[in-house]
Order: sequence, then structure tokens, then C-alpha cells
Amino acid sequence: MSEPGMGTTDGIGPTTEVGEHTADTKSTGSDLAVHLDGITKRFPGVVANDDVDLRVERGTVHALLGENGAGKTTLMNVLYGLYEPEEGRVVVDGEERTFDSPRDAINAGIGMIHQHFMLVDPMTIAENIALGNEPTKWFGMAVDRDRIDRDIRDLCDRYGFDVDPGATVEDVGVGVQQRVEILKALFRGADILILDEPTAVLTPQEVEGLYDVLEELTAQGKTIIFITHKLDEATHAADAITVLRDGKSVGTVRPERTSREDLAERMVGREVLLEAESEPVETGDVVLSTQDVVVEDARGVELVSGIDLDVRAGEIVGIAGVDGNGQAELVEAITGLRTPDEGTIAYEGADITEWSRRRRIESGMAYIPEDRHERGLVMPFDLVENGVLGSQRSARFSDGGRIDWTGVRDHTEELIETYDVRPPNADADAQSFSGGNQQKFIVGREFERDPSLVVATHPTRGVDIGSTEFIHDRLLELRREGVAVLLVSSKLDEVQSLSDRLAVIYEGEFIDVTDPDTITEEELGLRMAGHRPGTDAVDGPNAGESR
Amino acid sequence: MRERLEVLLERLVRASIFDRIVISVAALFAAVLIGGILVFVSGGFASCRAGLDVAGMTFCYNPMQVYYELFFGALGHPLEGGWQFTNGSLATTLQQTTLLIFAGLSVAVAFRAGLLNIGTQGQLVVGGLATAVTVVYAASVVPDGLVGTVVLIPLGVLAGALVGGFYGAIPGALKAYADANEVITTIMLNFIAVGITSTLLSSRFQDPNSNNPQTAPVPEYAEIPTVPVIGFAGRVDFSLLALAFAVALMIAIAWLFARTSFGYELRMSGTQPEAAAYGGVDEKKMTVASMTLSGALGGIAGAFWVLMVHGRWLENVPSIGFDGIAVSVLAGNGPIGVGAAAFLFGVLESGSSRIGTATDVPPELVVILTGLIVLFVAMPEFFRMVGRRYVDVGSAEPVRADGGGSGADDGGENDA
Amino acid sequence: MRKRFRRTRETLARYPLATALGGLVVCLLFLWLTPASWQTSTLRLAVPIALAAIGGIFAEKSGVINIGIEGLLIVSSFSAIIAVYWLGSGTTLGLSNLWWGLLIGVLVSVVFALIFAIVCIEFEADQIIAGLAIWLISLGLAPFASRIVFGSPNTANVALFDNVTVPMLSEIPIFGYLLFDTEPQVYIMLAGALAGWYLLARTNFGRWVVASGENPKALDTAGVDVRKIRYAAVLLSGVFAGLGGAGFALGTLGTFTGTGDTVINGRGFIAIATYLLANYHPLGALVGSFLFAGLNSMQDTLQTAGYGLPTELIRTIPHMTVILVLVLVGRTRLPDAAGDHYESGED
Amino acid sequence: IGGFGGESDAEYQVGMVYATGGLGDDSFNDMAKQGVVDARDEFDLAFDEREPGREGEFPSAQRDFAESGDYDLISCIGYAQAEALGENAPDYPDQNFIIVDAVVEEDNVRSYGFEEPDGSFQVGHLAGLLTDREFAAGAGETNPDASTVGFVGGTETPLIQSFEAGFRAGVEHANDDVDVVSSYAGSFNDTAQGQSTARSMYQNDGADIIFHASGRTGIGVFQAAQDEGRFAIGVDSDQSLSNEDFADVILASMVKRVDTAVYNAIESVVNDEFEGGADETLGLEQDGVSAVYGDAIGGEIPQEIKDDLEESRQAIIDGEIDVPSEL
Ligand SMILES: Nc1ncnc2c1ncn2[C@@H]1O[C@H](COP(=O)(O)OP(=O)(O)OP(=O)(O)O)[C@@H](O)[C@H]1O
Ligand SMILES: Nc1ncnc2c1ncn2[C@@H]1O[C@H](COP(=O)(O)OP(=O)(O)OP(=O)(O)O)[C@@H](O)[C@H]1O
Ligand SMILES: [Mg+2]
Ligand SMILES: [Mg+2]
Repeated sequence: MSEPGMGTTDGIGPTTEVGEHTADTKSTGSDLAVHLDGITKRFPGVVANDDVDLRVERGTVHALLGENGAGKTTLMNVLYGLYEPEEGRVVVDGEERTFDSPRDAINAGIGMIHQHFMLVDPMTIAENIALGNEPTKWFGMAVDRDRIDRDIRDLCDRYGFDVDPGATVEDVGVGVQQRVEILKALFRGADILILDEPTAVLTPQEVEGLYDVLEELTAQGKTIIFITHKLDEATHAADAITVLRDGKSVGTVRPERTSREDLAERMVGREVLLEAESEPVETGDVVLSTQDVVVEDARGVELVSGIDLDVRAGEIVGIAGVDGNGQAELVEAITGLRTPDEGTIAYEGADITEWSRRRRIESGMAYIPEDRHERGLVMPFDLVENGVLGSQRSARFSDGGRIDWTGVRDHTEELIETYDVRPPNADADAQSFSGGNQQKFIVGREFERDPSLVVATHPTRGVDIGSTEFIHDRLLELRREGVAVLLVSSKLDEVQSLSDRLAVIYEGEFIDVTDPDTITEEELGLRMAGHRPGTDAVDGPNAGESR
Repeated sequence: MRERLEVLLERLVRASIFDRIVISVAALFAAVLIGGILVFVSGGFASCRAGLDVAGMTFCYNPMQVYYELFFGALGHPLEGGWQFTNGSLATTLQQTTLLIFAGLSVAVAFRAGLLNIGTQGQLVVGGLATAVTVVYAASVVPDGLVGTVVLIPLGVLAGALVGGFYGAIPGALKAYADANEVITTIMLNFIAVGITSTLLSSRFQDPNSNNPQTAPVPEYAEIPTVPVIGFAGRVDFSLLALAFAVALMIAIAWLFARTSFGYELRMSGTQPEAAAYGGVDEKKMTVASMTLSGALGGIAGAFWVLMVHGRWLENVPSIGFDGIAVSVLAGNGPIGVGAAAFLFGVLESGSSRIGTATDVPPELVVILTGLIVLFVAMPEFFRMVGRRYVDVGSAEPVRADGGGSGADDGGENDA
Repeated sequence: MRKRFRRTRETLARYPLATALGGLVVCLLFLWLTPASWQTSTLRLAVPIALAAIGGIFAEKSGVINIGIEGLLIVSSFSAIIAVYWLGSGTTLGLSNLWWGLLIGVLVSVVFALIFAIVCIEFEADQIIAGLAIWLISLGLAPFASRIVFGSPNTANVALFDNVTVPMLSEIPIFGYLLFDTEPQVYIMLAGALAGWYLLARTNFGRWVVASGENPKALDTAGVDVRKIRYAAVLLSGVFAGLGGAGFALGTLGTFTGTGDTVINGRGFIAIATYLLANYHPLGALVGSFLFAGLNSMQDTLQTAGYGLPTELIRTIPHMTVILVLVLVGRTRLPDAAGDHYESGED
Repeated sequence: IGGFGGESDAEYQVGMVYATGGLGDDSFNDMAKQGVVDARDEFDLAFDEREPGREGEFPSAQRDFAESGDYDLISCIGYAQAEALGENAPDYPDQNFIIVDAVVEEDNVRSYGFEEPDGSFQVGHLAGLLTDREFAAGAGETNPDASTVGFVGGTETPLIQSFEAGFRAGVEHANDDVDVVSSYAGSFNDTAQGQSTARSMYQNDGADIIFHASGRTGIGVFQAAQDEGRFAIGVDSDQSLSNEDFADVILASMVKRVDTAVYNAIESVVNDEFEGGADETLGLEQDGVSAVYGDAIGGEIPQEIKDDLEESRQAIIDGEIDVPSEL
């Protein structure tokens, strides 16, 4: 990483608003790899980018910071030729460009690593890296696979990657997949790399590894644009930070001249409390108890390997872990969407391992699913119909056969009011609401089931800060009322601040169950990467170095 | 005025229920238009004594006349004077409509549950045989006359529904428990149904008094009775009672979808199976249940084909089940829409024989028209694009939430 | 049982060359044990199934499920016959009219495939429904046209392809007579299977087809136009199905029968089952088509041997086999994006 | 609204309801059509046609013609129409009908039947005599190693089975030692099936002559015969004429003069001599059925065989040979 204070970023102060630049960019003298000038991009009903300026200097890491929906990805998609902006200029290496497709951008030396990896799972790493750019032999009659392998090996040597080109993408971990994405860009000769939220799926240790890669890349003259909504990452990894809010640029700053609070305020537009409070409460009987739960996938690989877990009334138990370590499957086993291959699940004293999902719902288990689009709501149904989702056979809304739609409507309207779902229109399709409002509706529906257990997975994913606070408050309120809560989240601060006990899951096993208030974020990170407490925690790689 | 028209048009382009109707009607018109062009052009290749001479070619067919015969012929030429409501052509049309309502409902129920039941035909074939055999055998122990009618008809329909339901449950179970693609299995089961029934027929149920491959006839009192005075009487095999039953069933299915927990769960499974599972629906059981219901409706179609049309089961069952697919697709899989679509296809079916006799155009035209209608209904986007060209609807797309998930985004009801 | 079967298939898929060799050995054994008439019938009856299946593989691999290949077989076989009927027996521009007929059959099939592609790719039609529509239209159009030309849904007879004997090779014992003294459409089938496999597995186009069906966005962001790839793949399915239908018509049938389900009689649907069974492997589809065609020609043997089984039941053996196979194999993993519309720039 | 073609104003109108399978079957229906076309050439006549796809459509097809009252005669082709006609005829007492291949006892229906087993016996006799000899003609030759002949039927119905029964009896009459293999394609349309069935008979069973009674399926039989260099026997019409491409393998055809029946009926209507209620069975004697030698290669059949056939023909007519009509 380039050292703060070096380079040519001096002219950019914390409050510098980048104004209109009509002058030729070349004449500014600075070595800009990318200059986006007054970009405006609209979608039906949304202005995703509103007159945004961005200047990125060659050989630096430039962070693009903003909340969900601020327009970061859109801006980069413009640069990458996926979208055509309504207004503004794209200047790359001092030359004004119009990209009609990613192909043009690739030819201009731009590579993009997307938020969701753009990899073809059943193909090999080599095939993925070369995709769309395959060198051929025999007059284009065959892919020159030897050459691809050779080129990949060269790249790996040069940048210090360690990947097996013959492995199939679906068989390797996300960390490797990300490297494949970077290699893909480098294979195409990219000089400018755009990384869209590259750390979202990585463990803290893998994040460190990524920082090393970025450093290596910039050292060799590559330019990096790094999208994130995590303040720490921006300040830690970047040489300059541009903040977007509501599609507008709110300035470019140098990390060493600013504070987290300042950045947060720019991002959100108001002062933010960075942590929620949870005061200790009396706990009651064990409501949920799992014993030795094992879940296997179709191929017989263990996803959850023998989990024991107790959740008591009036207690929030958090589960932290990097996505894909079995927490989703564990939750599905508990809520009845999946049958465990081994072990038992007890609920209020009864063995419910064999119970159907419906029976679990009826016995008072509320569940905020991870994916609101696929599970939590039926998108083309209106809110009234979604209001009865899960209760369609409960005595409250039906006589066993018929649904009492008037009752459901009243209930839905109540939910909409209590949970401040906007717009307050029960007849609108679920898909017409924004993500945050959808989430509020689901949360409300589940909370108002009069549950004795709430299983909440990522309850605030993709939700704005205001609604997040509200959901947290309601969760704590339920706890006070004596409801048992199982909270799964990849947001460390969320699980840490809300939970009474915190379990860390890694490759289907609990690494540790601790008091969230006594563990540091670094320790948590190590646990999430599989380091068991008390063994090698202190001398693990990079331990303690990152902060 | 123009403005108001545009507002109306705009609303039509936007609103979803109008959307469906507009698209179905537009699809019909587009199909008729292309069919007309086809008829006209093919007339240039046919030979005839006199035709329309254009640029040295003789065009034998007049599309207008063909459609006149097709659509009005099916109603018994209402514009030509001396028209009677109870004419034979209309009776045939309504007879087909009745059968197509059952078949269309069968397909629609499965479609709404997210299952493409191409097997209504097979369910109809086996259900029909079950009906005929049951009634023929039961008739020997049941007294005849009115009692016989009252006992045998419900019994026959029940037998058809049960056996059809069972035959529909097979692909349902194969889908649920063995992951076998229902499109393929139902197509195969259609072939198998033909093989099984004809084997059963030749080995057990063949009418000994006939050279035709068919079962013995059911007693006359076990055929669906016609309504005196207002009904169609005599020679045509159509009963208003049957049509009334079909319409009642249609309303019942609509009610089932809209009002009951089962219907809600079924629709949910078809729209978003993950959400249904989350909401406590056992997907496998729902798959079997909805295929069973669908099969039962197919079986009922077979039962009415037997009890209303022929009074016996014949080998070589007409393709009512396949036409049911077209009916359901045109109706957007809505039970009430099925009624309208069934009438349209009833008209096509009965009009096709008019084409055969009153014109020289090959009656296969109707099959082509059916295919074209289905094709156009399958591409609503086409009409939206056309609609948008004439009406500027800035944001015709409903504003929807973050498109992260792909499943819900295409909003397709018919995801395979 | 079922799991084991599926695992076996997965293992086989992992070692394509060994599998192909193994398959060959099994085939040779078969050849040695079975009557020659059964073998030649099997090869001929396999032609429409194998070629349609390979075409279907391309379309579905690219993300467009083409259930309309039954229709493509119908129109191509019909138009090939009618073209040869019009051209007469002889040569045009130095090429036998039979070959022109084949070409025209393929062309017509490609036109239908193009319509299907436009409807699915441009107008975002539901692929299954649109495929059924293509089938229905073909089912009506072929006898319709036949009636206009011949006054009957059945066409006149035309000449058939003659056997082409490869000198030397046809002398090879056991299978030489079968593979190297046969009709052009059989060579086309064998070559088509090889070409299909090579195209899919070894060329960059093949890689793009796979990517387009698995993760179109990945392909798009890699700078390849997904729409173009899908168009190409669907048109290719038209070419293969056209070769299958026209080759069947001009090599085996010599006439087109338009009544009922037409002379194609569900072979396109069997082709779909075949490639699902073969897990989208073109050579596997070839072997699978032998299975179904073999069952079909076995009926004759069973019947003339007079085993007393009801003939109607014997006739459903291939269909029952399809179901059995689907149950044993379970659903083949469809390409991830199969059936989905893809719009560039979509979020 | 009129068509471009205009309405016909012929004096007589005939409605034709064909058997399932429709026109273009090169045999039964086409023969019936031949009859009405011949009549049109002779008299001031026009006709309309219906080709029901399945048995269930017969009642309405007949009724549609009868209901209009425009037709002087409605011809119902095929036994499968008998029941429908039995129900319809009394409803339209003034309408003239004929039915071919079945007997309907109504006053306004004239029935024509054919002695198919007798004709089939004749071609069976021919096949049985030839298979034992060394005989080559056109593109075919007999198989000296085996004496087997084949029968390919369309669907397995009593009518088609009666063809087989007659054929088998004829073969047996010629020579007790000849084997007959038989198979039903299950359809009158499946050319590919007919071909593979016949091929299997020629190659595996050593058959050298196959008699088919299977409509379009039989085209496959001819193709197989040509490919294998063997013989086939056609049905219903002289197929060496209607399918001249295959004339070099068609030894003979078991012709059923449906055209004569239709023509005669029309003629009687025109002459105002239509006789309802009567039924007429056309056998060998009336030339209603007969073995007609192939146009191209029939001439090469040895005269002594032809004499034998003539002898058995006479014997059947005289009632000396009793031909079975069931298997
Ligand atoms: N294809 C699209 N169609 C319509 N609206 C879109 C589309 N893509 C993005 N948007 C909208 O544009 C705005 C900016 O979205 P963008 O994806 O750029 O946000 P982001 O800053 O990357 O957010 P996140 O942190 O969630 O990734 C959002 O309101 C989003 O919903
Ligand atoms: N693909 C899309 N097509 C159309 N509109 C979209 C799309 N994606 C997002 N939008 C619209 O853009 C707006 C913002 O979406 P975004 O995804 O940013 O919401 P969110 O941030 O998840 O939710 P909230 O604003 O409640 O926190 C919403 O009104 C949404 O309906
Ligand atoms: Mg968002
Ligand atoms: Mg983003």
C-alpha cells in the first residue's frame, strides 16, 4: 500500500468538492488513470448517479464509499461500459471514451471484479479466466489450452497468486474465486481494476491477504478502484476516498485527514450512533435446544457437523461466521425447511426433529429468512396476501379450509402502520416496495405472530440505518418480553452488540461460544477463520497487526 | 378525445389484469392476421377453377370467407336469417366448450402450481375409459330410469375423476420424489395411456357387437340428459346441464384459488416455491396434490366426453387435452378466463369442420391458428413493445424493489 | 439404487474418453450378438433422435430450452420431401436433388428455429410455451401445405438416398458393413455427433455457449454478446434438427405422412429425454438414441417372434423406458440460467 | 361472403365421408375418391369431402351433410361408420346413403361389402407358390434358402385380421410347409415402422414376399422390399400403378374395387334407380376383390402359377374352398 502523504494527492482536501472541469484534463498535469466527469445515470424512478465526478490517479487505490443504493456500482458499470450515462464524460488515460460494451472497456485496459462473482461455476478456473478471450490455434478451430495454462502460470508468478487452473470453480472457496476474478482481469491486460465490495465474503484474514494483493498490484503500476460501504476498509486500504450519497458525490478525501465519524456522517447525511445497546435481562427456560445436529448436502458433504445449541427465553444468542459456513443450513434445520441427517432438535421440551415446517410455525416459531426475495415474500402477491404467509391455516385466519380475508386485511393494515411500511398500501404487490420496506413488513409479520422463538437471519441486510435501528429496538423489546431469539448475521457489530451469548461458526462447527462483550473484533475474526480459542489465537497469521 | 384514448391505452398497458386480457385479445388478432395471410398466400399454390388473379397468379382462397365460415359457421350463421339458438353448429361449439373447460381447468390448476401438465390428454383417456367401464358394469346392478341416471352419472364422473387423478398423481409423485421433469414424463404418459387403454380394451372391454375399437355403450339413461324446452334436443350430443356443471366447476376452482388455504398454498407454490416452503407448504405433497387435482379434472373431461358425446369410450380419443393447454395459456391460467378461452377454441373446433366442407382450405388451418395463438400469448413483451411504441409510458415497468434475486424478477407464472 | 446410478453417470461424465471407448466396446459386443437387420434399423431410426438431441443440447446449454424440436423435425422432413418432389430426381448445379432437398429441409428448420429464437430472446417469451407453440404450428402447417400440394395430408413418394460404401473400411469385420456401407444420413449423424462434441468441448464458441447457459452475466461482462451466442445456439439446434428430420425423410421414409402426430410421431420428445439422459453430452446423446431406436426396432422382433405380448403395450416400451431413465437418473442438472431471459445490463 | 372459387351449380351433389386415415392412403380412401371422380367425369356432378381423423367424428360428419339437405347421396366409406350411420339414417329418411365395407339395415342405405379374405387367399396362394421357387423379376428375387412369407397389418382389428386369415389360408393351400410371419404396425401411417418391420422379416425370418394391409405403413414395406431385393404385395388398389416407384417389387395387389361400388351407387342415383335397404357383397365373382398382377413384373410370373390361381379362384366362387375370415 502506498504510504499516506506520498504521491500527488495533496491537492485534494477533505472538503474539496470536485467541480465542473471544462478544461482539458491533460492540462491539469496530474496523472489521472480515470476521470469521470459529471456522470448522470437514471433508472425508471431513480437517479442512480447525479452529476458525479471521480478522479483516480494512476498507481493508487481509490475507495468509493457509500451506503446501499448510493450508486457506487452504477457508476462503475458506467465506466465498464455496461451502462451508457445520460450525461457526462468518461476519460481514461487522458482520452475521452465512449464504451458501448464491456468489450470496449476491456480493450481500454479496464477490468471489473463484480460484487457477485461473474464466474461460471461448472467450468475450470482456466476456462473462466480465459472466457471471452480464448487464444485459439488451428485457425480458430480450437482453444489453445496450453497457452492459457502457460499465461496463467506467468501471471501467478508475477503477482504471487496460488491457484490451480485445472480446478473447477464450484469446488474452490470464495477467496480463491476472488483471485480468479482478479486474474481474469489481468489476463485481459487490465491496468485499471475495479473491485466491487471485494471484502463482503472474506474473513478478516482473507481481507488482509487481499490488501497484500492490492499492494502488489499498485506497486506494479496498476490502478485500483475499490468499492465499499465499510468505513474501516476505506480508511485502511485506500489512498483516496470518494463518498457517494443518494447518487451524488459528497467529496473526495484523503484517509489520513479524516475520521470514521466524519466519513460516516458524509455517507449517511446525519450523525450516526455506531452501536446499539443491549442491557442484560433475566433468562428463563430453554426454549430451543439442538443436539449433535448434522446436515449434509446432496453429495454427502457435511455442512453442519454436530452442533449443540441452547437458546433460553429472554435471551438473544448470536451466531457469527462468514457466509457459507453452515449457519444457513443450521437455521433451515431448526425452522423445518430441511431435515437434519443426524441429531435432534427440541423445542419447548418436545422433540421436533421430525416435525413439518407447518407444525413448527403453528407452535410459535417465527423466522425472518435470510432472503426476503425468495422466501420471505411472494413477490407478485400484494401485501394482504403476504400478510397471511405462514398463517394461512392457523385458527386465527382460517377455519381450516377457508381464509378469512377481511381479518387478514385488518391485520396487514395494522402491520403496515406499526412497522411504518411505506407506501402504506396493502394492495400493492410486494415487489413494488423497496428492500427496506419489504424487510420491515416481514419483520413485523414474524414479530406479531406472538412467537416464543424468533430465528432472525440477517434481519437488517440491505436495510437503511433508520430502519435498522427500529428493527434492533423491536428485537430487544421481544427479548424483554421473554422471547427466545436466535440471531444470525454477518454484520459483526450487529451480533456483537445485540447478543447475550455469541457462537462463532466455522465449517459447520461452533469454534467458540462466548460473551460478546469480552471478545475483541480481532479475536472474533480469528475464530471466524477457524482458529480455536486458546490454541494458536495469539500467534496466528497477521494477528493483532491489522489495527 | 385523443388524450383520453391515450390515457385509457396507457392504463391498459400498465394494469395487470387488463394487461392479460389485452394481450390475449391481441394474440388472437395477431394469430388470425397471420393465419389469414397464410390462407391467402397458400391459395396461390392451390388449384381451383376460379380465383383472384393478381400479378399472373391465381389465388384460390379468400381469407375473409374462411374466417366467416370458421367463426360464424360455428355459431350456425347468426347473420343469415332463420337462425335458431339451438342449431346444430352452436351445439357442437358448446359441446366442445364444455369439454375444453374441464381440460383447460385441468391444465390451469397444474400451471398455477408451477407444473406444466402436458398430460391432461392421457388423464382424459384413462379417466374416460374408467367412466365407461364403471357405468357399463354398474348399470347391471342399478335400476334403470331416473334412479339409474341419478346414480350412474355421478358414479361415472367420480370414476373418471379418481382414475384421472391417479394417473395425474403419477407424474406428480415422480416429480416430487424422483425429480423427474414433469413435462417429459407427462408427454410419455400420454403415449403410455394410449397403449394401456387399447390393451385393456382389446383384452377385456371391447364391445362384442362392434368392429370398431370401442366399449359397449352405456345405457341411454346414463347419458347426460338434455334440458327440455330450452335445451338442445335430439340429434346433437350436447347438454346444457353439462355446460352448467362445467361453469360451476370453473367458479368452484376460482373460489378455491382465491378463498381457501389450499388454493393460496397452491398459487404460492407455483409463483415462488421457496416462499411456499417457508410458509409451511410441503412442496412434495403440494406437487402430488395439485397434479392429482389436475388429473382428476382431466378425468372429468374424459367422463363427460364419454357420457355426453358418445355414450361409450372409443379408441382414438380427440385431442381435447392438448387443446386444454392452449385454452389455459390463452386464459393466463385463470379459471374464469378458461371459460372464455374454451368458448373460443370451441368455436375453432366446430368451425374447422365448416372450413372442411364450405371452403377448399385444409382444416389443419385450425391447428396452425391454435399454435399461433399460443405463440403470441407466450410473448406478452411483444405487445407491450408495440403498445409502448404508440403510447409513451415512461415507466411502464412497475417500480420494483432491488432486483437482487432473479427468481422473482421475471414474474413469470409459468416458470418451468 | 438411484443414487448409485446417478453417481455412475457422473463418474462416466468425468472421463469422457474412457466412457466413449467403453461404450464402443459395449456396442461392438452388441453388434456381434444381434441380427444385422436390427442393427441397420436401429441406426436409421436413431438419426432423427440423435441429431435432434444434439441440436437440443446446444440450445439448452446456451440457456434456451427448445422443446419445439419435435416441430423442427416435422417441418424439415416435410419440406425436404416436397423439395425433392418438386425438383424431381436428377441433379441441379451438379448436385443430386436429394442433397438439395436435404439442404432445403435444413433451411426451413433453421427459419423456424429463428422464429423461436426471436420470440424467446427478443420478446422474452416463456420458452416452454413458445416451444409447444412451434410444435403445434408445425403439426398444422405440414399437413396443411401437403393438402394444398397433394390434396392429402400425405405426400407422394420420392426417391431415397443410396447407400454410400466406403471402400476398404466397409470390409472391416463385425461393424464395417454397418458403419461404412450405409446411407448418407447415418454418416451425417455420426459426423454430427462428433462435430457437436468438438464444437461444444473444444472451441471457444462451445465455451461461450456453456457460459451463456450457466451464467450469462459472466459471459456478458467478459465482453461476449450473450444474445448473439443464444441466437447462434438456437439456430444451430435448427440445423441439427433439420439434418435429422430431412435426413430421416430422404434416407428412410421417402414420404411424409401428415395425419395424427405425423410420421415424426414424438421422436423430438424422445430426443429431449435422450439428451437429459446423456447429461448434455453429444456423444452420449448418440449412444442414448441408439438405446431408444434399438427398443423401437426390437418391437418388430418381439412381435414377429410372437411372444404374445399385446402389441399396443410393446409399443410403449420406449416411452416407459424414458420415464424409468428419468426416475433413475433424476433431473439432470439443468444449466443454471436455462429458461431465463437475459437482458444485458440487468442488475 | 363467397370464396373466389364461386359455388358449383352441378346437378348432382355427393358428400363423401372417408374412413379415418383420410385421403392419400394410396388404397382404400383413394379408391373411393377414384369412384366419385370417375362419376364426375361422366355425370354433371360435384362432391364435397370430409376426412374425419377419428371414429368419434363420424356421426357429426354424416349429420352435417344430411342436415344441409343438399346432397343426393352421402357415401360413408369404411366399416367404422356403420354404427354412426345406423343412428343417423333413420333421422333422415329422405336422404340416400351408401356404406362400404359394412351392412346397415336401413331403408335409405345401400350397403357394399367385399370378400377380403377371398382376395387375400388369392395373393396368399400366389406367395405360397412362389416362395418355394427360384424366381427373379424386376428388382426382386425369392430367397432359395427359406420358404417364408410375411404379413404386415395396420391396426389389429377384426377386418385386418380377416386379411391375414385369408392370406394364411391361401399360403397353406399352396404349400403346407411355408411359414407365415406376421406383425401389426399399430398404425396405418407409420412408414418408418413398416419399413423396419419388413426389413426384419426379410432379413431375419428369410421372408421373400410380404403382403401388407396397412395403408401408408405399407410404403415402408415396399421400400424394404426394394432395399432387400425381395417382393411385396399391395392392397386395395393396384399399387404398382399408384406407387409406380415400387413397381419393380410389387408382384401383385389384392384389389378391392371400392371405386366401382361408389361409381355404381352414384350411377344408380343419377338414373333414379337407387335401391335403399339392399346389400351387395362383392367377391371374386363380381371382380369386387381380385389379385391383380403387378404392372411391371406381373408378366414374369410363370403361367402355371397363374393357372393355379385361376383354379383356386373358381373353386372359391364355386364354394369348393371355404376361406376363413377369422384367425
Ligand atoms: N438496473 C437497474 N434498474 C433500475 N434501478 C437500478 C438498477 N440498478 C441500480 N438501480 C438503482 O440505482 C440505485 C443505485 O444502485 P447501485 O447498485 O449503484 O447502488 P450501490 O451503491 O452499489 O449499492 P450497494 O451497496 O447495495 O451495492 C439504487 O437505487 C438501485 O436500486
Ligand atoms: N432492478 C430494479 N428495477 C427497478 N427498480 C429497482 C430495481 N432495483 C431497485 N429498484 C428501485 O430502486 C429503489 C431503491 O432500491 P434499493 O435496492 O437501493 O433499495 P434498498 O436500499 O434495498 O431499500 P431501502 O431504500 O428501503 O433501504 C427502490 O424504489 C427500488 O424499487
Ligand atoms: Mg440495495
Ligand atoms: Mg453495489
